[in-house]
Amino acid sequence: MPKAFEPKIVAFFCNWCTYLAADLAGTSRIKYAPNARVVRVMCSGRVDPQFVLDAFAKGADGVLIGGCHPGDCHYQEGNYKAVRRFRLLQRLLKQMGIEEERVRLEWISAAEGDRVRVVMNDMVEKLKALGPLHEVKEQRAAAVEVA
Amino acid sequence: MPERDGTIRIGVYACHCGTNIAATVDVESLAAFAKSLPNVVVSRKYKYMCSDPGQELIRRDIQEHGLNRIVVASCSPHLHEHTFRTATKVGGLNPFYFHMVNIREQDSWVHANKAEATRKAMDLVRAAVRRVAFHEALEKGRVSIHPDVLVVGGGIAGIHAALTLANAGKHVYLVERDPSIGGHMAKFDKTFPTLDCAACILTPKMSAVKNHPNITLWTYSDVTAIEGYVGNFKVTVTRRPRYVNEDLCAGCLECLEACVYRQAKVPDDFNLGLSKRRPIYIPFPQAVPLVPVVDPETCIQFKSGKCRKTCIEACGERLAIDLQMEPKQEQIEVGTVILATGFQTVDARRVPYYGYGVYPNVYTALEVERLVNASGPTNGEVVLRDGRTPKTVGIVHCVGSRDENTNRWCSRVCCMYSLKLAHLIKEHTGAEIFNFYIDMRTPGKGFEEFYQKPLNERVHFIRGRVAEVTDWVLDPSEEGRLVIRVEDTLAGFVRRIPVDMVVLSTGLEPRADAQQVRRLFNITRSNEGFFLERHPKLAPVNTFTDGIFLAGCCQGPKDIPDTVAQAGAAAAEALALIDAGYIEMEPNTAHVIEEACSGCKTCIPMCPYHAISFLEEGKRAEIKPGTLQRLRHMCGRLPVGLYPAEPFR
Amino acid sequence: MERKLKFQREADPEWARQVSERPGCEGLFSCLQCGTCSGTCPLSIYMDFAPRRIIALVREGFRKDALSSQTIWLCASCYSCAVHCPRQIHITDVMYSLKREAIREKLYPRHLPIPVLAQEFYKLVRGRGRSSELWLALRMALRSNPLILLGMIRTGWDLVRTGRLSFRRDRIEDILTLQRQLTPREVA
Amino acid sequence: MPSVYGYFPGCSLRAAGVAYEESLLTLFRLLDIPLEELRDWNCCGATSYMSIDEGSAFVLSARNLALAHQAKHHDLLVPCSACYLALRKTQEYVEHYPQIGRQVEDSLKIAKLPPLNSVRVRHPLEVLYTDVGREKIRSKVIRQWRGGKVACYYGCQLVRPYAEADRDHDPTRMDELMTSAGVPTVEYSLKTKCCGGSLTGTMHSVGLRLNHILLKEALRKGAQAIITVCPLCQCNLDAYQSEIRRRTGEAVDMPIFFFTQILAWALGGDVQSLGLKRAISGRKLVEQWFPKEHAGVRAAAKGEAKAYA
Repeated sequence: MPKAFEPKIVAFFCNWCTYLAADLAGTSRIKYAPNARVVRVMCSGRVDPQFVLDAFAKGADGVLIGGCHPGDCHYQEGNYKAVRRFRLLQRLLKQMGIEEERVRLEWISAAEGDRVRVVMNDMVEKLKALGPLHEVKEQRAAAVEVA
Repeated sequence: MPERDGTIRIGVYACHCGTNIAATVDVESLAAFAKSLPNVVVSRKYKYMCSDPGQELIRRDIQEHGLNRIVVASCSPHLHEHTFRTATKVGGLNPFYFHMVNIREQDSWVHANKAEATRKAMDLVRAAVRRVAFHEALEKGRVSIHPDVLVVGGGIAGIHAALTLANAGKHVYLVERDPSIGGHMAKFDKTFPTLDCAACILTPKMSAVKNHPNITLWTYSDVTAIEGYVGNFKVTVTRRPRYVNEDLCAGCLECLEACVYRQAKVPDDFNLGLSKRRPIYIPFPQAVPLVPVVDPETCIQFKSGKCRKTCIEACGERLAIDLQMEPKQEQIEVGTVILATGFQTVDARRVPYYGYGVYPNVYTALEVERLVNASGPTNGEVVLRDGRTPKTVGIVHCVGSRDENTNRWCSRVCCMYSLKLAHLIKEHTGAEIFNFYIDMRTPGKGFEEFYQKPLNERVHFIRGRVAEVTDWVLDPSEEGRLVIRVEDTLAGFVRRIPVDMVVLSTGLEPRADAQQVRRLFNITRSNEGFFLERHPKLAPVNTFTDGIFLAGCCQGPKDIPDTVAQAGAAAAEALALIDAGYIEMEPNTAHVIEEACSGCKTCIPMCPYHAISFLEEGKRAEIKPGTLQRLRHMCGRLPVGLYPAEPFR
Repeated sequence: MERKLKFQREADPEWARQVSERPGCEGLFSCLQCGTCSGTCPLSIYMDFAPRRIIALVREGFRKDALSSQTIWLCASCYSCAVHCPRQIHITDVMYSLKREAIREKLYPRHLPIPVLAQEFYKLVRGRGRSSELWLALRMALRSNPLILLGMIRTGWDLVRTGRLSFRRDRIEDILTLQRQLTPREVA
Repeated sequence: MPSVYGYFPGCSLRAAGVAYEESLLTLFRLLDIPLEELRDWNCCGATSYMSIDEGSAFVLSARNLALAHQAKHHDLLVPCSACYLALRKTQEYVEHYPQIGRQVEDSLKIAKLPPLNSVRVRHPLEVLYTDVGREKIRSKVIRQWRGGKVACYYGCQLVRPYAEADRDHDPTRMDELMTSAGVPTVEYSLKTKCCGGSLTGTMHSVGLRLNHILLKEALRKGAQAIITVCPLCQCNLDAYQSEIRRRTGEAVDMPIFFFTQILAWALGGDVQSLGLKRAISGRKLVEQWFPKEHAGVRAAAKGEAKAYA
């Protein structure tokens, strides 16, 4: 490989917990890997599986979804919906030949700035070990298109 | 709206934020890059976009260049989204034609590599430019604010907030779980640093609450349900039976004397078990309301049904005692809520090597507050459980504070109350007093001056965290006493100091049921478990749920002056809403595209707020009018016709 | 008269950083200097620097003072400091780390029998896979201070008399493999 | 409760702590719990090895753990507190620090040993308290205690950071087991204070002083004997009393028992099989409390110890 592989991550952070945690990481000047691009959503429950598949189709190597801890959802039960959908999504991805580890759901509360660092760095590590998605994708192009 | 010919004309503004952003993100290149993006007409960089000249740039460009979309790359939208929406509006555009890119908190501050951080900023700006083209003009809805206020918790915070609001002519429901209002402050003898008598300053306020025509006081009660949203909360309060009718009782307290228990036998909670009470009791003499409570756990009538019921006899024809009383539910409507649910002190048993609960002469500071209190169990005499007056007293700071094994935070008040207790114990007993501290924290008006008092009274101050309080004897002088073992870090050796009494200055922590309260009111807790304010500096009494405000120690440890100040601030925030009469709601809620809705009903059970109904007429879904304000998200299951409005499409 | 003045050039902050990155030594810099460790330590009263001061020396980078102290060798590994520390610093492991460095750098106090015992124990276990108290005591005494043996005669006899001190030197069967496994290594 | 426990005696139980092994084996026979000694076990490294070379100190412990895993033991009984701590600490460090884990794994490969697995390191105190239980012990007690009050001394390493045997600041399990066996205990606030370990050998007067304090306080609290769970504590407290008497002029002479000796006796073990004759101090009380005529219900001969191996 000419240059070290840097995975691209699309992150969906809920407005009330994980996005605030990422802000807190900033105000605390906690350093972490710069691989993710964060999309703010109002609730992890808003993350349609289609968004995740779309991200993969358009070149992401991993997708991170961050929401409030169970019981802490600003909208009462959005994160429960997220987790149900997430499980199905993982199964679907597996069938498509995309490793489960490429999509990750994390509960990060507004107070857990350091957790953002831990999760981001860990995910980058794991994705580096997995390698780029598009190599897999080329083989399974048909499957992605079906989705 | 200057949308000249339907084309999208975007202005991009990259902020240096001094060096906060510019040190890590190459703002010059970012602005140049933005200029190259489709539809971007103007791209600028500026030192501080949030400043007046920065906002003025946006306004002028809208007018001079006919911009119809604005993107600002600066800090977190949680900080300045509102600022720039306003600037967009001032420039003559719908404020929702604006989008914000966070290149500070989530970029320049968290990355070290300038090239990487700049690339990230470019990606984010490119995405924002693409996205903002899709933005639609939205109008904010308005909700009216019900003028009544619910205050939860009747400590000094709740009392002060309730009185402030009531004096402004608003009706307040004050709900307190204990039989009397007063909270922790009612237990104190003197308050630092002025040594005012706590009762003298608190009891007039307690009576004022009771007598205020605008305050409905419900003690011995809990908020058990709340629904609705800012301006329109529906609250259920459950009033536990105290078995004495508040309306009929005159507070003569003859029933207490008449109780068949000649001797008081039940440990008294208010005095932390240092005295006893009868099954029918008042928590303390200045209780408000001055109405007794019957404790069914210990009352003979409840236990065996065979009491002579001398209390009812003594009450006579007033008939205030009603042992058949049932819990009662009250339904109220309020527009705003102030939470003032307070704190609890750390259970000193969690630091087992200090011997609380093992050695009878180890006390918590709150217990000693009761001992020095003239209306306390010993009438203000500091005596040990065996009746002796202590000749040597050790006061141990930071018990259950600043300790990873218990609570990490500094509880803020312990240094000061320890100094106060040192002074009071000295005054009451003349004992030799040792204070053991890690750091002495006296940052407050008159606090450092107060520190001089015990110093000049020859109280010993030993810098070192106590390693153990124990009864083992190494020297004959220690026989029969408690020994404090500590490194005197300033003198540089380990010391063993025998004392007669140990006072543990226990820290403040969230109440055990803080999590249930958090869920009930749908607010957030910070890491340590206190309720989280919306912004630590700029919105210290707001929560992330509109219309719910915080006051006092439920938000974090604080002393009485700060608590009262915060209670006043919370009341002012509530008043601001009430007097405006309405609140503008963010328009990012769902709406139904009528022509696309097939009437499949999938969305109806998905909504946790039951905000969607089915219109038989027209066979389509409808967002119920009035519920839309809580429905601020789309749950992701998006049937064809249900459509989330911007900006969170 | 001893002159007590420290120049900043005597401090080695890089060393302090290295120590704080060794396994078990994390958290050094979060120390509050509260003195709980010294207070709870059963041996601090015999030490030249109480444990709290060792932490202070380490994080200010006074390497020689820390490594040549008696303190680190008096630590009996009772872990009382570690379970009491309000910052959960594993002070015992810091002591171990300093002991190893002191041995490597030959900075340990020569008159103390404790480092001698440690080294003899190390050799014995490497050589035989098991320890035997009698041989260990003899070798330690011969290498440090033979007079120690005099004080041990009574106790030694009591132990022999009750069958608790054996002259046999135990050895494991597979000692050769164990020796290959035990090539010296420092994890830090 | 596993059907059989692996058994790691450690060097001390074959030397100064031999009475511990004798009484432990008797006790476990009385409870019908089979023990299987680890084949060719090695020294745990104790505190000294760690002072010289950390990496190979972990290897020493890891070899024992791997042997236990190889012998298919789920639970490894480790009676010596120092061994217990060394093994538990190794498990924690291998788990927490990948670089240590890798080194340990490499060294195990050299010996063709399996990688570390989740062998549970158990101290007899924990096994007796949680696996056997106080109820069962109480039901099996057949001898009534005729001695005086005792002080339960837990020492340091059994209850410190990596331990699961009891609470760290205020352990009570030994006291509870003694109560179940009908033995009265006293409140002993020094129960987790260090005995000085090997300092009795190296810094003689310091070590003696620590032990003197422990003995004196037990006496002051009205105890006539101290009960221990560790061979080193027992040896320190037991073997140096004559010297403490000589140096201080105080008449301390109290027996120091292993908790297994007391429990095995209460359950009817043969006095000959409890290693009681190995006591150095307080022999008068030992003979008074455990008279010779207390032959065992079923004698467990000394030689049988090896039969488990």
